[in-house]
Amino acid sequence: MSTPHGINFGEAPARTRVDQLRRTLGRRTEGRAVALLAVVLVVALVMEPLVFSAYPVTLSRVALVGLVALGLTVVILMGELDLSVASTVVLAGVMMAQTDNVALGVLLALGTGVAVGLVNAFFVVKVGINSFIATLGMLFVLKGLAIVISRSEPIPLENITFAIQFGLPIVGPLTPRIVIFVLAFVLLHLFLTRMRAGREFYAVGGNRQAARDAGIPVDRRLVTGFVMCSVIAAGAGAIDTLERTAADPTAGSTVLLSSFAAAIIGGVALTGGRGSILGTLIGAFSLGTLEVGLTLTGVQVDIQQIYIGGVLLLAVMTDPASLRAARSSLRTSLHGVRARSTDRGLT
Amino acid sequence: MNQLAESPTVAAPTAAEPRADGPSIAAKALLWAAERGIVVFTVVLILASVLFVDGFASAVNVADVFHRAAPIGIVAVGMTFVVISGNYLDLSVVAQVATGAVILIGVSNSHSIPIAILVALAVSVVYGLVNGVAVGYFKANAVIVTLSTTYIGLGLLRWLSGGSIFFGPRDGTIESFGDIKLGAVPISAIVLVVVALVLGFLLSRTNFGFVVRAFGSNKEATRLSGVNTPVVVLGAFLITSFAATIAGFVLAAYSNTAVSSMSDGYDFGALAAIIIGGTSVFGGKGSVLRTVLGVVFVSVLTNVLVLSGVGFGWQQVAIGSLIVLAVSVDALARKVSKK
Amino acid sequence: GSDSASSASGDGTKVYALLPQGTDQPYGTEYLKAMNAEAEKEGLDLTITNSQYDADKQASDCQVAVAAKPDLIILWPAVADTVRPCLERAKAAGIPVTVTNSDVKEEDKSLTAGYSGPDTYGQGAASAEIMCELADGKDINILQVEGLTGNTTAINRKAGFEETIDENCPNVKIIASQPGDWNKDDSQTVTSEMLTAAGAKNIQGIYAADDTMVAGAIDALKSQGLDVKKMLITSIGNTKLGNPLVVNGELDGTVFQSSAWDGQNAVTLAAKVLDGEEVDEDLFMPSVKVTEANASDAEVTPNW
Amino acid sequence: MSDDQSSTVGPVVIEADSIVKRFGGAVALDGVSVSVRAGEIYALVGENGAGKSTLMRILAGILAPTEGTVLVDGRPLEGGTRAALDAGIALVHQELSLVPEMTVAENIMLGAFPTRGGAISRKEMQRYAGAALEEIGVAIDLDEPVSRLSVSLRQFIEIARAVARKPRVLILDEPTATLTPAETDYLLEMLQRLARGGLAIVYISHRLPEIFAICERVTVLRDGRHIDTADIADTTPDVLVDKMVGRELKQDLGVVRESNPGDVVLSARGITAPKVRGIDLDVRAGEIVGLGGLVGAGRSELVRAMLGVDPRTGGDVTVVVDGQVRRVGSYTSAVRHGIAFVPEERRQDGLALSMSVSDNIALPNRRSISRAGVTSPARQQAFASTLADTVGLRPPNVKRDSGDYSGGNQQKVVIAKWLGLRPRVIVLDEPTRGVDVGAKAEIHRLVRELADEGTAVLVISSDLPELLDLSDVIHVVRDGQIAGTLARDEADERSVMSLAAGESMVTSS
Ligand SMILES: Nc1ncnc2c1ncn2[C@@H]1O[C@H](COP(=O)(O)OP(=O)(O)OP(=O)(O)O)[C@@H](O)[C@H]1O
Ligand SMILES: Nc1ncnc2c1ncn2[C@@H]1O[C@H](COP(=O)(O)OP(=O)(O)OP(=O)(O)O)[C@@H](O)[C@H]1O
Ligand SMILES: [Mg+2]
Ligand SMILES: [Mg+2]
Repeated sequence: MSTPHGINFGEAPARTRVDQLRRTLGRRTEGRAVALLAVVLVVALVMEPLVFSAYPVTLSRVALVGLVALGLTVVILMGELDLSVASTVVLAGVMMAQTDNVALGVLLALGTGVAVGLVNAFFVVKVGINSFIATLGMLFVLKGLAIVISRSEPIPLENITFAIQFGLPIVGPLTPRIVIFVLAFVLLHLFLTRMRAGREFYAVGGNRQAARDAGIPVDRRLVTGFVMCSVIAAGAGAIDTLERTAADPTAGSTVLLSSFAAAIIGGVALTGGRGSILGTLIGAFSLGTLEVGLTLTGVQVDIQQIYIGGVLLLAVMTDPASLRAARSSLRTSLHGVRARSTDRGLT
Repeated sequence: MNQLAESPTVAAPTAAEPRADGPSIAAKALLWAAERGIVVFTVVLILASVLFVDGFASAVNVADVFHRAAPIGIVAVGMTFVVISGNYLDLSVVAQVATGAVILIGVSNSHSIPIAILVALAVSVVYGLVNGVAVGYFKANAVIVTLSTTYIGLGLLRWLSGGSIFFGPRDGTIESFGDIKLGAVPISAIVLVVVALVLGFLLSRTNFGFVVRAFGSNKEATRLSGVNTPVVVLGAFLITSFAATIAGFVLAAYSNTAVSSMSDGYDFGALAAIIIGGTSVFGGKGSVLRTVLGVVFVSVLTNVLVLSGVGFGWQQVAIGSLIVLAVSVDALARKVSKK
Repeated sequence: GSDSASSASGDGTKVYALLPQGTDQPYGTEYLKAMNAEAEKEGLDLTITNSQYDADKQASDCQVAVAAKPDLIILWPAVADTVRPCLERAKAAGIPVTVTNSDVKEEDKSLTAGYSGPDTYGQGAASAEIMCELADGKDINILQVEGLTGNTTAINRKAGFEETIDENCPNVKIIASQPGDWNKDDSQTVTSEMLTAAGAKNIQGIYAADDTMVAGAIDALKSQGLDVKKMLITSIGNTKLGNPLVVNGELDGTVFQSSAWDGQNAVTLAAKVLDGEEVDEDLFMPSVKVTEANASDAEVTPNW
Repeated sequence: MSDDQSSTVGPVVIEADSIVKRFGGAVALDGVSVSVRAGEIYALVGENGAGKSTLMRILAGILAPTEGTVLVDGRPLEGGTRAALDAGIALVHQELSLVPEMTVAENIMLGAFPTRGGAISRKEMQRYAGAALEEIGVAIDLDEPVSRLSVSLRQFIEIARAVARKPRVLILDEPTATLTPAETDYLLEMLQRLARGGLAIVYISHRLPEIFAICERVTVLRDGRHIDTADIADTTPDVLVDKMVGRELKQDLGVVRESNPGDVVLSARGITAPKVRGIDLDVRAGEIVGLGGLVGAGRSELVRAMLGVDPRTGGDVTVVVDGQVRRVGSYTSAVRHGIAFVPEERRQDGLALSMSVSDNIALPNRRSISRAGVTSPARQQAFASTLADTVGLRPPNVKRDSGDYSGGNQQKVVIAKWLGLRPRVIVLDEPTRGVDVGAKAEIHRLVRELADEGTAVLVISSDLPELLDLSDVIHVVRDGQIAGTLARDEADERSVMSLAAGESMVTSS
C-alpha cells in the first residue's frame, strides 16, 4: 500500500521565498513587543522628540530594568521562574559595599549571585519544589538578609570617585551600564541561539521529559540557567551600587515586576520553551521609552501610571492570539445565553 | 470551622491506598506529616509559642495575632480562587484593598456609610470585570493584566482622591465597628472567619467552586466538558476583588484611617500564605481552609518574632525560609514515598 | 553656588522636582499641593517625578531631568547617600540643584544651591527633649515605633531621638523598637506586641516617629486597658491626626512639621536661586515643639 | 508480509534480568526477564498497565529498576539515559517526546546537536537530520517547527531521531497507534529492513496482526509479570489474547449489530474551517456513522468545527431536541443540547488527570447531581460509581486520580462522564487509540449500547477493522471533503482505502 520511495504526507513542503518568509515571521515571538515599540516610538516622536535626542538617558533607563529582565528570560525559557531577582539585586549591592576594594566588592557581589543561583537551583533540582515557590521564599530571605547585613541603612562606598567615574560615558555617550547591557544581550543571544547548551534550554522548557529522554543533562542546564539569572541580577546590583555610590538595602522595589513585564511583553511564554532574548530587549525598550517619554511630558505622576497600566493592558489584550480567543469566548458566552433562554422558553 | 475541616480537599489523603509493600514507617510518617503539613506546622508552632514565649497566650496577644491575620487573610482567601484556577495570582489586590479602604472612609465622610459601601463594591466589580475579562476572555497573562490594573487602579485612586490620608470621625460608626470584640476575638477576625466560611463553602461544595478547581487542573478538558470557562475565570477574579474590598473595609475600620499605600506587600504576602497553606501554584489543588492556616501560620510566626524582639530583617528571613521548608518537606516526603 | 541664575523666573522657566513620594503618601499629597500653588505664583513650569523611594529610579529620573535641560532641579533625595552622581551630573550640565525635605550629606552640600525643609535629625532630637522633660529624671522604660525600614527620614529621626536620649537622659531606656512603616494599623499591632513582650506594667512611655503611628500606638495602649494619660508619649508631626491628641492630653508632645511649609519653601528657595538672590545654605523649617500648652496656637495649625 | 525470507538472527544484544520495579507501593514489574537478539524483531504485548512501557523505559535507562539488572552485550548497564544512548539503545516513546517549538531538524538531533568550535553547526545538523529522514524515507521540511505537524508525522520524526543515533537496539512503544494503515504498512516494512541490517528491535503494539506480520518472538506481560515467551510461528492471536487478559475473552468482534436508524438528529451543512472544505453530514438516532480517511484528511477538524470546539468559518449545524430544531452555535450550546464529545487527545483534552475519576465524571453532570448549585460528595460518589460500573472501570475506585489509570481505563472514564447526560449525540474521535484488546471490546460494547438506546453516534477511527466493525455507514474524508459514502454492506478495507487515498494510490492490498 505504500509507495516504494517513501510515504506521501500530502502536498510537498512550501519552498517559495514568500512562503519561507511568512513561515519565518510566523515563528517569531516578538510581534507584540515590536508593535508596542512602534506605537511608543511614533507617539514619542510626535509628542516628545527629546526621548531620541537624549537617547543615552533612555538607554540607561532601559538598561536599568532590562539587564535583570535578560537574565530572567533565561530562566523563564526553561519553564521556571525566579521571583528572587530583585532581592538578589539588593543583596548583591549590600555585599559589594562590605569591602573598600571595588574589585573585591564586585567579586563579592557576583559571588553572591552564584550562591543565590545555586541555592535556587538546589531547591528546584535536588529537592524538587516548584521554582515559583522556592524563589518566592528566597525573595523574602534575601531581602531580610540585606536588611540584617546593612542594619537597614544605606552603606556608602569608600571609593566614591571611582564610583562616580563609573556612571560617566566611556564609549561615545554610552556609560558602562549600557555597554554591559548590550554585551550581555549579545552574549545571551548568541548563547541561546548558537550554543548547544543554550539551545537545549529551549528543549528543557519546551518538553522537559523529551529533553531528559534525549540525554540532555536537564539538571545541569537548570543549574546553569538559575546561576546565570542570579549572576546577571547580582551584576545589575553591583552596577546600581557603583552608579549610586552606595548600597541601599531597600532598593529594587520596582525591578521584579518591571523585568517580568519586559519579558512577557517581549513574547516570552511563562510556560517555557517559547520566546527570545531579542523579544525581552524590545519589550524592555518599549517600556523604558514609554516611561522616559511620560516623565519628559511632565504629566502628573498618577496619570503617568494610568497610561503605563493602560498601555500594558492593551498590549496583552490586542495580541492577535488574544483577540482570537476573545472572539470565540464571546461567541461561546453569547450562544450559551441564547441556548439557555430557548431551553427555558420551550420546556 | 467544622464544615471546612470536613472539606474533602484537605481531609482526603490522596496516597492512602492500601498497598502490598508500603514505604517504610519513617517515610509514612513523613508523608502523613506532609499531607497535613500546614496543620502540623501550625499546631507545633502554636504549642511551642505557648510554652516558650512569654505573653503569647494572653488575650491581648491573641487579638494581635488576629489583627495580623485578618486583612491579609481575607485577601488570601479570595485570591485562592485565582490561584486554584491556574492563574498565578492577582497583583491588583494591593490597589483594591487601598481603594476599598479609601472609599469607605472618604465617601462615608462626605455622604454616608451605605453609599460608601455600595460605591466600593461597585468599584470592586469593575476590578473583577477588567481582570476577569482580560484573563478569561482574552486569555491574556494574569501577571501582566493584574500588574496593569494595579498601575491604573492606584493611579486613578490617587488622582481622584487627591491621595490624602483619610480618617473617620472619632468614635464614629466605622471606628466603633472596628473596636468590636467577642472576648479576645476582634471583629476583623470574625469577618475573616465569615468570609472564609462562605468562600470555603463556595469553593468546596458548589458547582462554581468545582469548575474553578477543574479548570485549574485542566483547562481544555474542562472546556470540552461543556463548561463556559471564560466565565469561570471571570468569577474567580470577581471573588478575589470582592474579598480584597472587604479586606479594605476591615483594615480601614481597624485603624479608622485609609491611605493609598496601606496595603503595600499584600500581593506577595497573600500569595505566600496561600502557598504555605499548600495550595498548588499550578492550580487545581488547594482549599480555603489551607489558606487560612497558611495565614495563621505566618501571623503567629511574625507575632512570635516581634515578641522575641527579633528585627524586621530576620523576620523576613524566617518567613522566607519557612515557605521553602514547608514545601520542601512536602516534596521530600513525596520523593521518599515514590522510592 | 548657582552658576546659571541667568533666566529670571517667569513664564517658560522649567523646573524639575525629583521627589520620592507624592500622592501615594499623606505628607507628599499636601506637600505637592503647596508646591504646585507656589510654583503657579512664581510662574514656574514644574515637572514632578515620584521615585517611590527607589534610589535607582530617582537616579534615572535625574538623568532624564538633566537631559531635558531645565533651569533648575529641586531634589528630595530618596536615599541621601546615593544622590552624589545626580548632583555631579547636574553641575556638569550647569543646572543648579536645590534640596528639599531631607538634606544631602555634608560633603555633597557644595554641589547644591541650598536646602529647605525640616531638620529630620533635629526633630527626633526635639521629641527626645520632650521625653526627657516628661521623665524628669525618673528611671523609665519606653518603646519606640520607627518609620519605614531603610527610609532616610526614619533613619535620621531614630538617630536624633536615640542619641539625644543617650546624652540628655540616660534614665530613659528604650527597651524595644520595631518599625510601624508610617502606618497606623501596623504601628498599633507592633506596639501591642511590644507591650506584651515587655510586660505592659514595665512600660511608662512611647515614642513614635510620626503622628499617624503614635495614634496607632495610643489605640494599642487603650485596647490593653492602660491609662494613656499617665503614659509619657511623644512623636513628630502635629498633623490633623496628632494635634487633637495633644489637645485632649493623650499625646504629651510632638514636633510640628508642616508639609505645606515644606512644599512651598522648596519652590520659594528655587525661585530665589533662579533670580540669583543670595540664599542661606539651609532654610530650616522651624521645629516647634507642640504640647498641650501651645497645641491650639495658630502658628502650629496642622495642614495634613 | 510475514512470509518474507527469514532473517538471520544474531547473538543477544540486550537483556533484562529479573527486573522488579515499584512505584511507591505499587508493583509495576515483578521479576521480568527478556532478551533480544541482533536482527530480530521482538514483540511485547499485554493489556494497558501490564508494564510494557515501564520495562522499556528501564531498558533505555530512563527509569532505574528497583531490583534486577539490564545487560548490554553481557555487561550491566548503569548510568541512566546517557549511558543507554551511548550503548546504542534508542527508544521511540509511547507518548510523543518532541519539543513542539523546535524544528524538525533540531528534534531529530535533540541531545546530540553537532557543534563546531562550541557553536551549533547548522549545516551538520541539516545533513544528519536529512540523512535520518532519508533512511526512513520520509520527506519533511527540516526547518518546519514540529508544532505544526500532524501526529503521524511527529511519530516518524521520533523514529528518525532514533535511527539517526545509529542504534543497535531500537525500541518502539506503540508506534502505530497514531498511524493510518498505509503508514503502518510502511513502518512495518521499514522495521523489517532495519532488522535485516542487524538491528535488534523491540516492538510494542496492541494490534496483533502487526505482530504476526513482522515479529519473530513475542513476550506476554500481565500485571507486571512475565507470562510467556513464544516463537510467533508457534502461537496464534487467540492464544496471545487469552494470555494477555488471563481469561477467556468473549469476542464481540464480527457481531453485526441490528441497526434501525430513526430520524436525523445531528445535521451539518456546508461546514468550512481550516482544512475543512464544505462538508454536509447527517447522523440519525440509533445510527453509528463512521468517518474514515487518512491522518491529515481533516476528520478531527471537521467534527471540532461542527461542534464549535474550534471556530468554523462557515456552515450551519443543527440538532433536533424534542422535535425542535436547534442551532449549534458554540460548543457550550452543543453540550447543552445533549451532544457529547470524546476528543482525540484524551490525556490532554479529555481528562483532568490530577482530579479523581469521580470529579471527572461529575464535571459535565454537575447540574444534575447538585441542588441549587450545591454539590453533595455522597451523591457525586454514588453517581460516579454507577457510571464507572457501567463502563467497567478497573479497578472501580472512583476516588483515585484519573491519571493513575491506564490508557484504556482513562478512555472509559471519558465515555462514562458523558453517559450521565444521556446524550442525544455522541462524537468519538479515535476512541480506542492505544487501548488494549480487552478495553477496546468493552468500549465497542458501550458504543453499540448507546446506539441501541437511540443515541446518534459519530465515530472517527483510523483503525480500519474497528471502523468497519462499528459503523452502519462510513463517510470517507479526503482533503477536507467527503470523498465518498459507503453503506455497511459495500464497505471493506479496500473500498475505504481507495476513497481515502484517491484512486491513484491503491496499487496493492
Ligand atoms: N511514574 C509512575 N508512577 C507511578 N506508577 C506508574 C508510573 N509509571 C507507570 N506506572 C504504573 O505502572 C503500571 C505499568 O504501566 P505501563 O505504562 O508500563 O503499562 P503499559 O503496559 O505500557 O500500558 P499501555 O498499554 O497502556 O501503554 C501501571 O499500573 C501504571 O499505572
Ligand atoms: N502533510 C502534512 N504536512 C503537515 N501537516 C499536516 C500534514 N497533513 C496533516 N497535517 C496536520 O495534521 C492535522 C490534520 O490531521 P487531522 O487530525 O485533522 O486528521 P484526521 O483526518 O482527523 O486524522 P486522525 O484524527 O486520524 O489523526 C492538521 O492540523 C495538519 O496541520
Ligand atoms: Mg505503555
Ligand atoms: Mg484527528
